[in-house]
Amino acid sequence: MRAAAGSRRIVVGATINDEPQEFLADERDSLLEALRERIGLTGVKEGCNNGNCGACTVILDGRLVCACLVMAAEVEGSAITTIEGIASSEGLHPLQQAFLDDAALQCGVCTPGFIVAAKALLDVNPHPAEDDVRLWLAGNLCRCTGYDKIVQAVLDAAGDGKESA
Amino acid sequence: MARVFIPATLRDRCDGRSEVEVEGATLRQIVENLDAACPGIAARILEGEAVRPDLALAVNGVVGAEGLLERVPDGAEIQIMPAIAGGGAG
Amino acid sequence: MQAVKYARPSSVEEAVELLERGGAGARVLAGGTDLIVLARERRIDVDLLVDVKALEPLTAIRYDPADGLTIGAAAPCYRIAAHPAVQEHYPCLIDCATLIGGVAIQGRASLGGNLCNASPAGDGIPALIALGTAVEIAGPEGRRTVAAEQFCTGPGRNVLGSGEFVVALRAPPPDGRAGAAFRRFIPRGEMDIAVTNAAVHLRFDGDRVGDARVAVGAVAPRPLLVAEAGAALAGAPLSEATIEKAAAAARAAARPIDDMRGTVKQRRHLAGVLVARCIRIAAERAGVGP
Amino acid sequence: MVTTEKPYKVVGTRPIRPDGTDKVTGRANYGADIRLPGMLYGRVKRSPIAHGTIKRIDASKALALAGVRAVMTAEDLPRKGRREFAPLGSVKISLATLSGNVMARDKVRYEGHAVAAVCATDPHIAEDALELIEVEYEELPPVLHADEAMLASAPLIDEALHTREMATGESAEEPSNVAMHFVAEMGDVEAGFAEADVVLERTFKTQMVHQGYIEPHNATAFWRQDGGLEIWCSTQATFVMRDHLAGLLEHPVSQIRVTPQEIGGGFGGKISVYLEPLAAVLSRKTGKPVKMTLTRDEVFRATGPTSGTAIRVKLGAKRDGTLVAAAGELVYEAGAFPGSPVAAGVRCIFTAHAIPNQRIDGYDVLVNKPKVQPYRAPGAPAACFATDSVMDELAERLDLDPIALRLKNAAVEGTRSADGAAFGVIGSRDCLEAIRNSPHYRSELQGPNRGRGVAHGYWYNAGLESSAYASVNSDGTVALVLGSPDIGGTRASIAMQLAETLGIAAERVIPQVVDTDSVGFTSVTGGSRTAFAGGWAAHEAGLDLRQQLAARAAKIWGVEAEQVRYRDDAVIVGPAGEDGGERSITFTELAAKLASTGGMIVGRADSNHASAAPTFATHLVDVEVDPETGKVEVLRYTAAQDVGTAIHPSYVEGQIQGGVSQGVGWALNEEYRFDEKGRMENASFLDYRMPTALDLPMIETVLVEVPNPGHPYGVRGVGEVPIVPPLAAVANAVHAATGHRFTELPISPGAVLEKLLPGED
Repeated sequence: MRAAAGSRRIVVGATINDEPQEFLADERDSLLEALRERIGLTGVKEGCNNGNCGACTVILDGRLVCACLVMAAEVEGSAITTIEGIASSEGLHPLQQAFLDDAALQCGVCTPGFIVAAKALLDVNPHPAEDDVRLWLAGNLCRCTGYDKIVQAVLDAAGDGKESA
Repeated sequence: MARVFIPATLRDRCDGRSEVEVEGATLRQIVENLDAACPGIAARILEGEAVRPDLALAVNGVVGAEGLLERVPDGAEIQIMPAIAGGGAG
Repeated sequence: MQAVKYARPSSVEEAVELLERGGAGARVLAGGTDLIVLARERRIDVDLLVDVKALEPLTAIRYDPADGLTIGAAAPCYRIAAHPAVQEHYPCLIDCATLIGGVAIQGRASLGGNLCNASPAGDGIPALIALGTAVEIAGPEGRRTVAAEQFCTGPGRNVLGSGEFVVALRAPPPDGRAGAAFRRFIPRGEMDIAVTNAAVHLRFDGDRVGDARVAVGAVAPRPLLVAEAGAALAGAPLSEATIEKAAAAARAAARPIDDMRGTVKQRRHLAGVLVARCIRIAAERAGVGP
Repeated sequence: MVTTEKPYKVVGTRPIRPDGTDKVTGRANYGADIRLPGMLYGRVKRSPIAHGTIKRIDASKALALAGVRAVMTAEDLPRKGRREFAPLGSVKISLATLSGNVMARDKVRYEGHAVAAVCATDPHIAEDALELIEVEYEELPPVLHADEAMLASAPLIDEALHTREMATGESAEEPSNVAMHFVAEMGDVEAGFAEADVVLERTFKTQMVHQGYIEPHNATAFWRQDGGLEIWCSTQATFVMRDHLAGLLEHPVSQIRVTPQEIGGGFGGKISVYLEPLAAVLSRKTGKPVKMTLTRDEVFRATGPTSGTAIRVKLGAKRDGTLVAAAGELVYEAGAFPGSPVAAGVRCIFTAHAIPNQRIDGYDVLVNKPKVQPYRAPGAPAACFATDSVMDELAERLDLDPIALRLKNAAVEGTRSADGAAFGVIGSRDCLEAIRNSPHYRSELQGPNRGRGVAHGYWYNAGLESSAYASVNSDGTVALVLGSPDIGGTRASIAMQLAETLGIAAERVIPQVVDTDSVGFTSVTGGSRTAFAGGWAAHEAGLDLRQQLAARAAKIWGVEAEQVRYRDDAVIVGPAGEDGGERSITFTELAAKLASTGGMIVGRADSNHASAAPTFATHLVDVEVDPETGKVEVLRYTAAQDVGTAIHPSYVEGQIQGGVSQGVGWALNEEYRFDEKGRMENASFLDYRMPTALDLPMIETVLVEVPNPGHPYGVRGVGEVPIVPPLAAVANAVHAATGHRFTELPISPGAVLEKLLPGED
């Protein structure tokens, strides 16, 4: 490996949770590092830092991504939704409420990633079957729950959506 | 009177017996009286003023928090067992 | 991750120049799902990331009944899988575009990147080989084209020279009654590297197999086009006997290694199993019963 | 499903957990989320080799890098003696072992062993600095397998280690990699086997597996100029952490405050210290707060796992299935320092069954792999895998239903285990019967390549110290202060027990987990003790409040305290007043009057109860095996467990489902893989294959409630035992599906294919 060279600071402009903002990042920051250490959105969790656990799942320009696999510099001009942007001033998102009602979390560290991923699922498939939920969430690891109550919560949240629609 | 279960590897101190009955209202008295019945056994169980750090004495199957001060009811069973820890479930 | 610079060229020519000037430390950033991990874990030496996602030829997906399918090398898997022409004519690409990583990976990962990464187990590569895909490369000397099966040269190695990068993947147009399929074997249900993978493309002449292309991955230093397996199928109607012959040819061609993801015996066996499974699915997609 | 009705108002209901909203909105603060002004970022330099002596460490180039503030090595930690101990729950742990694992001194004992730590102004710079710390090693041959390590000719990992006979405390003369030998014996095992009509003897192997919590370890330390040391971290045991730091750093306990952050899973792996002493020393050197987090790679290589094991089980039975003798030999890898859970394995291996004659030997063996840590029912799952696989074969041999065989031999009240202890009220038979009566067991499993397996497991549970403070607010709520870090919902289950005691709604108790200066000593969250002991402390604090509230009402009414009673419906009643009616005041009304009648009140409890009762679990699983690929799919799973009283049934179910998931992963795919030099090959979530949502079906639970008579609400620990039976249950199901016995884990597709394709190459 070559000797470490100092890296540059860069300014990145992006819309984060509906707020346009500019933030200072290191040129080698991942989006995960920038969100957590530079912006303070620590609801985005680091579980593995190589795209295998889904704890850092965010929505980038409408697509689900692992924030650890995106460079901060790449999000210039993009729109990002993190777990902090899921609830509104009116209250919790139906998925968040379903996770609470169904006891779909234990330690809670994977929960933000699951909720963001599940939201992206319901955005494209409002009434998924159990297998759809399991397949969609296969990129998110949970070690506490055995997934049972998480899958149930997503199905329940989808059901709520149907009733209120 | 309490019934002390002697682990296999300590039975050489107790003429091969697997159980020994001794008097005592606390674990300290039990160990002292056990040593009288099975000379040398206390030295194997204690380290300084306390039970060896890797051993535990159970009264009726339960390892208490009071060490040698633990009360021993009449007719109790005492087991000498390795001290072991749990894991955690979350 | 070591210190890196980030560049976002606005033309193919600018990208070529950046890569050429940057030398070995300059890398093309497409989906980043492999590159960023390799760089972060310092398994490769990289000091310049050339983000090609602003380049239209690298992100576009086009279909023309005469020219076939052109997939920009940086087009993410989810866009490939959602493209109507891919869904209609190239379901084999959907097989792999929906299998590479989970949903969040598919939001970024590209088939071009998967090919360039040149992993022996890359899940995008056998399908590209089976489909007869041409890989369009831009470089300091202009454009050139390489067949997908010629592109990888060993684990993590490919034919790209200094300043070169892949612009697009061109799959030929559907040719009469044809079908293709990709399958892989992984120990879990998702989120795994293939122990073995395979893809098969079949073109039928009447009830006979006119032409067959069989590719297997993770059984050699690079994904293989197994000509003997194709030959075993071509010229005769599909039967259990020809399927088994093709599977046997795939097993024979396999030169796998023992590693933590699988054994020689297991991989060789799976090459046959997966090739047979792909043949059946490809035939079904072509509308030919087994 | 829950099998019983309970006479409670709060216990047994399913309120929303108090910390839930913060966790579903991303606001909850986990250890790595902390940011302090001027904070530095630390990283650990680790050994690339599994065994070697450290010849030289040169940090000068790292220290010269702009932004680097300090480097530390083992020289910055006090040297600890082998027989200096620090408390860890009911056991004590050698400070020399702790210190040696935290940072290598003179010798590295496993790949990933910490050799130095560095801190810098930016995490990237700290990472750059790692490559600039030069370490020179003299490589030694690694010892990677317990059987090799036990040979007299094996290279010694620790020249000063002599095998210690557990019962006698005596050490062998020659040094050895075998740290301890345990023996448990009951009856006459030779005579027992002589009596048997059938004797089966089999040997089983399992590999190291990791707890697999999603949150990597982290610690932030600030060593103040006045000597006060502040620690923020994700730990299962704040007070244990404090005491261990005091021992390791030779710093007074009174000068250390550990503030628990939310913890992203532990399963036993977040009890031990790793980063905290390093962050503390780096902070002392720099005068700045230092945050350290592990990468996932480091988590795999240098924390956890639990032991790889080799277990020999011999069972003797009469023709009717009655077990008459059992012998077991358990060899557990300790990793690079003593301390495998083999003693617990010895304690658990035959205890679910009543067997009159037993002899069990256990060996704690050093190998050049990471030092093992507790993992959910430590030591028991591998032991159950061995015993219940042989039980399955025995049932087959004797043509008995596998549950009937276990029922015939089930431990009941009064049954003794090999250490002499007799069971009290237990639910062993109840679990077996619950499974036998379940729709799953009564259903017929149809289709080719499918099989059904059953297994029955045991765990003993722990008690230990807990404290609770409960202060009544004027609005009729109660602030409950706890010392147990909440990993899986214990704030809820403890608050519910206080609410039950006070007769108020669960939502009116507001629990908070606080630092070590703010609550009385509270032991580890582990051993399935937290809902048991924390709940008991909360109950006692509630009783204290009831008494004080009654006294206050008496004072208001001008009557004697003895005349006033706190009813279970949260109404305080006293003798008839002037109007002739019974005086009464509700808890809420009285809460509003406290300030003006003598002040607010606080209930307190420091409780230490040893009567944690054992639990049993019977698991039933259907699998399908793909004969072409060897892949095992779990089709259906039902787990019945004696849970004592289910305080919050949803979280009890969650504990069971989580334990099953980990157990299925252990059975089918999870394992540490090392190359011949002892380097871990699969240190990522990609290649260490934990189950994903696609790998599991819904997991049915049957909560069998056999209340613990030693707890005010009948609580038994529920978190540990669910990981005990799955290994054997899955192996037995795969046997049923394929006809092959799997005596080694994991039963990975490659391993299955190996059996299905014997002739092919």
